[in-house]
Amino acid sequence: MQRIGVFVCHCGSNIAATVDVKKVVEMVAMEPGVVHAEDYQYMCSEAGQAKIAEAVKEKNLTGIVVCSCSPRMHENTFRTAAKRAGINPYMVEIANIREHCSWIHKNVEEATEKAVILARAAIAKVNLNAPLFPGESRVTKRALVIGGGIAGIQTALDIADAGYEVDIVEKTPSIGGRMSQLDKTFPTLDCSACILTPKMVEAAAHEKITIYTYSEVEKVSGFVGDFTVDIRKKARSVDANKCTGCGVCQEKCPSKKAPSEFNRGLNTRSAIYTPFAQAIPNVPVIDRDACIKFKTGKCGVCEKVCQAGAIDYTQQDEIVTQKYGAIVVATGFDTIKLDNYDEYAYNQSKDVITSLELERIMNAAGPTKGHLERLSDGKHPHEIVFVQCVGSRCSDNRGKSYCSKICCMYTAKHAMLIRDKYPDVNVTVFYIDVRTPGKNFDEFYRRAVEEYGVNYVKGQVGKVIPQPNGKLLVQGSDLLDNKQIFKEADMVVLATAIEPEASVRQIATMLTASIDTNNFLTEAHPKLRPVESPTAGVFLSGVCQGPKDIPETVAQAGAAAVKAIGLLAKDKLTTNPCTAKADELMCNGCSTCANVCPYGAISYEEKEVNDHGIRETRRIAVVNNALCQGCGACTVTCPSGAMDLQGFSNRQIIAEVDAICR
Amino acid sequence: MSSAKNQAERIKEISGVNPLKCMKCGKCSATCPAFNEMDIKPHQFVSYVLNGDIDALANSKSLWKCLSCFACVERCPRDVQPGRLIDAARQLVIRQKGQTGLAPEEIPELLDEDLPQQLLMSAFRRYRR
Amino acid sequence: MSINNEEFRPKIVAFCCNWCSYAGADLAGSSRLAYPADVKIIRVPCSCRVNPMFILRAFEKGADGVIICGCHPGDCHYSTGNYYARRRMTLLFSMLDYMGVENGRTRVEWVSAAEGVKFSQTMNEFVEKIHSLGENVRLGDLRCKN
Amino acid sequence: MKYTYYPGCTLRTKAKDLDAYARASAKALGFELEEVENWQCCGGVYPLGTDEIASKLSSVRALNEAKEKGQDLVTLCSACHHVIKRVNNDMKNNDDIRTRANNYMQLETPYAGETNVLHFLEVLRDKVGFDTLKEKVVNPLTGKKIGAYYGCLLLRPGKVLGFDNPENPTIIEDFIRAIGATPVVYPYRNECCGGYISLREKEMAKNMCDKIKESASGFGAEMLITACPLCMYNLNKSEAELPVYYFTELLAEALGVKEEAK
Amino acid sequence: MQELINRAKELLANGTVARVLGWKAGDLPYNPEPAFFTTAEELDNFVYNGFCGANLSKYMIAASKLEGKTMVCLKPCDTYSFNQLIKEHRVDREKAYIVGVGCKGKLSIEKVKDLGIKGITAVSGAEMSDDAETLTFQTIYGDKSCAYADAMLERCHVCKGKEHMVYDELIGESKDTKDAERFAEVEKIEAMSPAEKFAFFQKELSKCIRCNACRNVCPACSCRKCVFDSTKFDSAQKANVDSFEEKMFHIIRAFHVAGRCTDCGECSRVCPQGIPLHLFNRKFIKDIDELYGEYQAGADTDSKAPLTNFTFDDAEPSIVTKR
Repeated sequence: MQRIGVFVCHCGSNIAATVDVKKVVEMVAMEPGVVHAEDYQYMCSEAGQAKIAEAVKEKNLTGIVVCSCSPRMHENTFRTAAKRAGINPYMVEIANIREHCSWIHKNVEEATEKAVILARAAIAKVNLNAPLFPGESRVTKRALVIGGGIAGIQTALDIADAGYEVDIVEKTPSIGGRMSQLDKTFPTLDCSACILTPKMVEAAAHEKITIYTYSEVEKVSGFVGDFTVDIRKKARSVDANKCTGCGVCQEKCPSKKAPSEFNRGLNTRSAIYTPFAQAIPNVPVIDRDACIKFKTGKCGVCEKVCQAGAIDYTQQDEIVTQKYGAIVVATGFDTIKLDNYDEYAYNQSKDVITSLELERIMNAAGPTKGHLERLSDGKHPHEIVFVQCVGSRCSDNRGKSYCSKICCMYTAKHAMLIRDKYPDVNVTVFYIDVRTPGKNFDEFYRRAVEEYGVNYVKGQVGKVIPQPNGKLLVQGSDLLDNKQIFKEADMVVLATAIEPEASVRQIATMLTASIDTNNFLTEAHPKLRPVESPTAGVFLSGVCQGPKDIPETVAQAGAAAVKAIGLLAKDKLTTNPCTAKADELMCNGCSTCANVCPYGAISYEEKEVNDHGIRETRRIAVVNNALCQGCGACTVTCPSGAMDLQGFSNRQIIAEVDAICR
Repeated sequence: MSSAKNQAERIKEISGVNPLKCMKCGKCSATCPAFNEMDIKPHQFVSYVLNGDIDALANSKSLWKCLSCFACVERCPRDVQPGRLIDAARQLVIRQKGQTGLAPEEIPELLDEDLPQQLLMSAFRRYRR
Repeated sequence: MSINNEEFRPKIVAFCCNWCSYAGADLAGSSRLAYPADVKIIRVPCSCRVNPMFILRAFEKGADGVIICGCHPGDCHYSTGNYYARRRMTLLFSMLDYMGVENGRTRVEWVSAAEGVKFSQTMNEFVEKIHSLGENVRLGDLRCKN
Repeated sequence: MKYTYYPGCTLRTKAKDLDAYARASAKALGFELEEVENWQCCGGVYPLGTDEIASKLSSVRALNEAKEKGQDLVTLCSACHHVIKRVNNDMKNNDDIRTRANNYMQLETPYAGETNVLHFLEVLRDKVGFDTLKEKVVNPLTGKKIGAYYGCLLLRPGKVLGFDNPENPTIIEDFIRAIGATPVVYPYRNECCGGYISLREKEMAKNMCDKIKESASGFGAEMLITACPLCMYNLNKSEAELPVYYFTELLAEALGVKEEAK
Repeated sequence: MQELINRAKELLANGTVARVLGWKAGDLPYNPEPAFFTTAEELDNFVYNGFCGANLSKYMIAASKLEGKTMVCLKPCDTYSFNQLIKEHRVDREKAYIVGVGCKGKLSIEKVKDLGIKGITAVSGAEMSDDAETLTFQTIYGDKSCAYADAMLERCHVCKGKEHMVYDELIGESKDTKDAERFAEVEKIEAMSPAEKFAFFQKELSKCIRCNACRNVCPACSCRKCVFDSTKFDSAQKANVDSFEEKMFHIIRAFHVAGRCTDCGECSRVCPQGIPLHLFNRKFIKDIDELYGEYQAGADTDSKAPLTNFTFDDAEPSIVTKR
């Protein structure tokens, strides 16, 4: 029989306001095995932990139950406290009477009754707990960063600067990401390329960084400290070692009709291409779908003009397998498709564009060489209307329920830049709310209004009506004036919602990292562990976690890097001791358990056993503790129940069931 | 006051609309083809119901101007469906005894020879109980 | 301790995966999304840890409903656990149905760590369902008591 | 192929030709329209109130008759289509309405939205196919620039009607192409004509129709086509010069059966 | 039968096998029982007839541990069980010399008795040499007869076929006795109302005396130690304080053998209370076939079992309510 101490936390009023903690103490004291029960204001405080140590000493406790917040919050705290007090940390169980009880129930009697039952279940479990001892696993001192945008680049640089090897995997032909497509950045109006390209170059030149562009993560196995990843290097059809980046192939390529991804399809590119001038690496790829040679077998112009002999039509995809200790996801975002928003006439008029398309139009390397002009007729516009929240804050299943966060600021930026460069252009912004939390953000927005005379109208646009004369009639609300207004515009710019890059879902599945309904990766804790995934060894950088602007992205990228470095700096990790274990005398050696183990942690040995006097050699399952992650799939599939999970044993769970159903 | 509250509840019930979902973006009013004919604008219906100001709604001429074209329903980003609120307010009025938006004696002078049955039917359904 | 002897207070056991639905329940808690106190959660490392014996044990001990919550298919922390759980539970539930035990008493729901709202909604629905089914007599009484 | 057909009140009176052209065209295209026996008026407007049951029953009767015959239910008038499709949606998805409606109806087997409701245009698109229609055209309306007028009732709410993209529909444009003419896309094609409001607010409706016609003419339309007698009436009240036809009239013409219909 | 005995003697004599696993005559004309034979003399007691229903596969678990090979007589349906045991590493294929014996349907003495034939002193027509059309009985009440098929075990009416899945040699002819639908009984229960279903199973299960005959005979229930005898589940107490085991035994047993059960029907054959236990197993088999694709346990030795396998788009558990 265990000697159990039960400690009931008030958590200030978080628990005590709804749960009668004194009553809980009184009730649990009668439970079998309980030799001590007390309550305290904050069990997690120094003083609270001291109470545990004291009771352990005085009452000779062998097991501890803490009735408090979720074990996901403080299980570790109390395990450490137990260890300090001289008890095996795995002799501690938490009854979650805050998140699962006091916070969701109002009736004190009901909540108290439930708290007692949850405590009883924990006591019943501890009665069957056994001391567990963690093992160790090694850490591969190399990190993988998935995504080569500003988030990925910054994370990689920070990890590499700390002295660890980092690989960046980027699916497009160049690193740079969305930021490379931007013209200027808020709130200081720096040229985006001017601040990004030095970082791209630094990453490319860093001796600790290996960049795989035009590559995708194909398979991930293993676990924290010891991931094995297959990277597919897609065939570039150009030998990167020979190519000098002279660009002649692109000039001479006769197939020039492929839509330019970099310019959002607003103009075209050649079949052999680098996405943009500052691309890294400066090695083109052949788009085999657009290439005449690949389509018809006849052409080969690029091969002929390449002085370096770098063109290789026979190149195949290559799989690189590499081991990593940590993985950082930095997959970024895209703008949503506007097919659900035809009232804004995006699909009907070339002069209705997204903000990201406007970035390209404003950019000197863009489709209009930086001249502000209508894409339909090339004319200079005089009246531009911006529409905010297109697809953001929509709970009707057409768009996204969240605020995309960056639109208010970049629209102010666009409005300001246009008014600055073209004072003859009138700019009207239809907005629902202007959201400018951030240093110098509101000042920036106010400058757009006060110094640049941008006309902000509070109200949403209902419809954009293309006119026979080529203009766009914008029908919107002016809620402050309680009017419906019609504005004739030359261009309409839609602040299109952003969403996580589509490939993130697949990547999350490979990493077994959890993802929310909007496809943003979930944090381990929304406030306290915002750059870690709940999956150990996986970290989050940039918009893959939630909408954010460049400064926030860079900050988070650094934070993710620090977390990864913290992991890589360790030589060994202690492993979870809650692993599966087979009872030698009960095991049939039937191999059923090995069939369901996702880690290949179960093997079979011919082992001599002494089964109540019968000595014989039997085929018996043996679990490798370093590989076992403790899911328990094997325990249920085992017909004899020989396989059990330490820390979540059959008897322990049944004891909890019994305690709850009593 | 309490009866106004009941009426507001009744409107929510008949319409099946939760006005709390509204984020006051004004897209309904931006969309409405009858906007200029209305004294209380589509987006205002939400706050009138929330504030329990049902008398004002009942006396509003907007009730008889809404075309039920469902453009606001289609475009509302929060799925509030203001058109349904307006219709529920109209229901509340015409279900009261003696209330009607269209008297039979009015009708003959409104007719012409091309007028389709459908128009009369619809108008009856809209204006009368 | 019972609140009201007249009223049916179902006993409901929820097995929640530590990585998703247990965290989803935590999120429901910190978001103050209420559901009835009748639901008691048991933390398991994965939905694939739930042995059919646990479920039958719960019913035998007087539970009125048992719900198993795991990660969405494709999102299992251990890659494949929930796929096995899905097959096991499908077959078990089908067997219980075959034996005339009301199939509303058992349920599997995939709830992620981010779905506090879904967790609360699911529990509210489940409790309501159990209320409509009333006390569980069948599983506790598969043999005639003579 | 046989369909149950719900003509509706106006097609028996003011819009007889909309109906006659449709029947003649159906025959030419090889499908049959079997009129619902003793159909009752759909009411013209869909009762939006969650508590209105009685006004939905005539639709349920027609729907149930089609179900019993094992046929899809075809409509032609936009208003009937709107009402019947939405009621069908309620019967399928709204437990409360289904239960209460069935309580009234006392059918042998309760009706639960089993019938598939199709507009005549949907039959052309999804059952006949515009490609097949094109092949059967004997008298292509080559050179005619036609604006499609959709109005509200066919399209909205898009989620329930599932007829076409409510903000940028293409079904009538595709139809126009199939009969050999040239569609003219203009932004007001899904704006309201004024609907029932024209009974009293003549001026308001007229203004709205003026806008529609001006927009269509502006983009080069020589005529408008519609599926709805009320839209037809309202559009005709506008003085802007632009003739309006029922789409079935042009269909019958293209199929060479216009004379038969008369 | 004589051919079998001759061959067994030969194999013993030339040292191919150290023993023979077959059936020997019982104390009544209709109750032969499984037996090991190690000498030619012992083999004089060997019988093989229509009453030799017992599936000998499971005995091979023990025989696999013995010195030398064992000649084992397996009927077509028994070979599925043997394959399944190979797959689960419970028997050693190398230790078995499998003689696939012919089968024309096995008989149920309960069925015979149900036909009103009692006080039996001798049986003819149950030998495997004839056509297995008619059975004749000498009884203390005079001679009686019945159609062979009328006295067959339920499992033979839904026979899986004449083919042996694994063998070293074949002796004797088989007959296809299938004349009923395998899942007809399951479907009948599925069609009942919940109350009827419950009443049906409550009635049947109430007969159970927990004698463990079903468990002991089942070739899939081959665990060294059954969970119901284990201290690891708190399910072992035999005292009345814990009635868990009694109530849930059959559900758990069926679940444990789901995907592994070959539907050999031994459980129902041996149940002294006549509980149709195969109805549990067959329900799982039917569900597996419908939900995850047709699967016959023991048809091979390397396929993935349905419960240790999955597809990304398997049915959700809620399908149970929808079906």
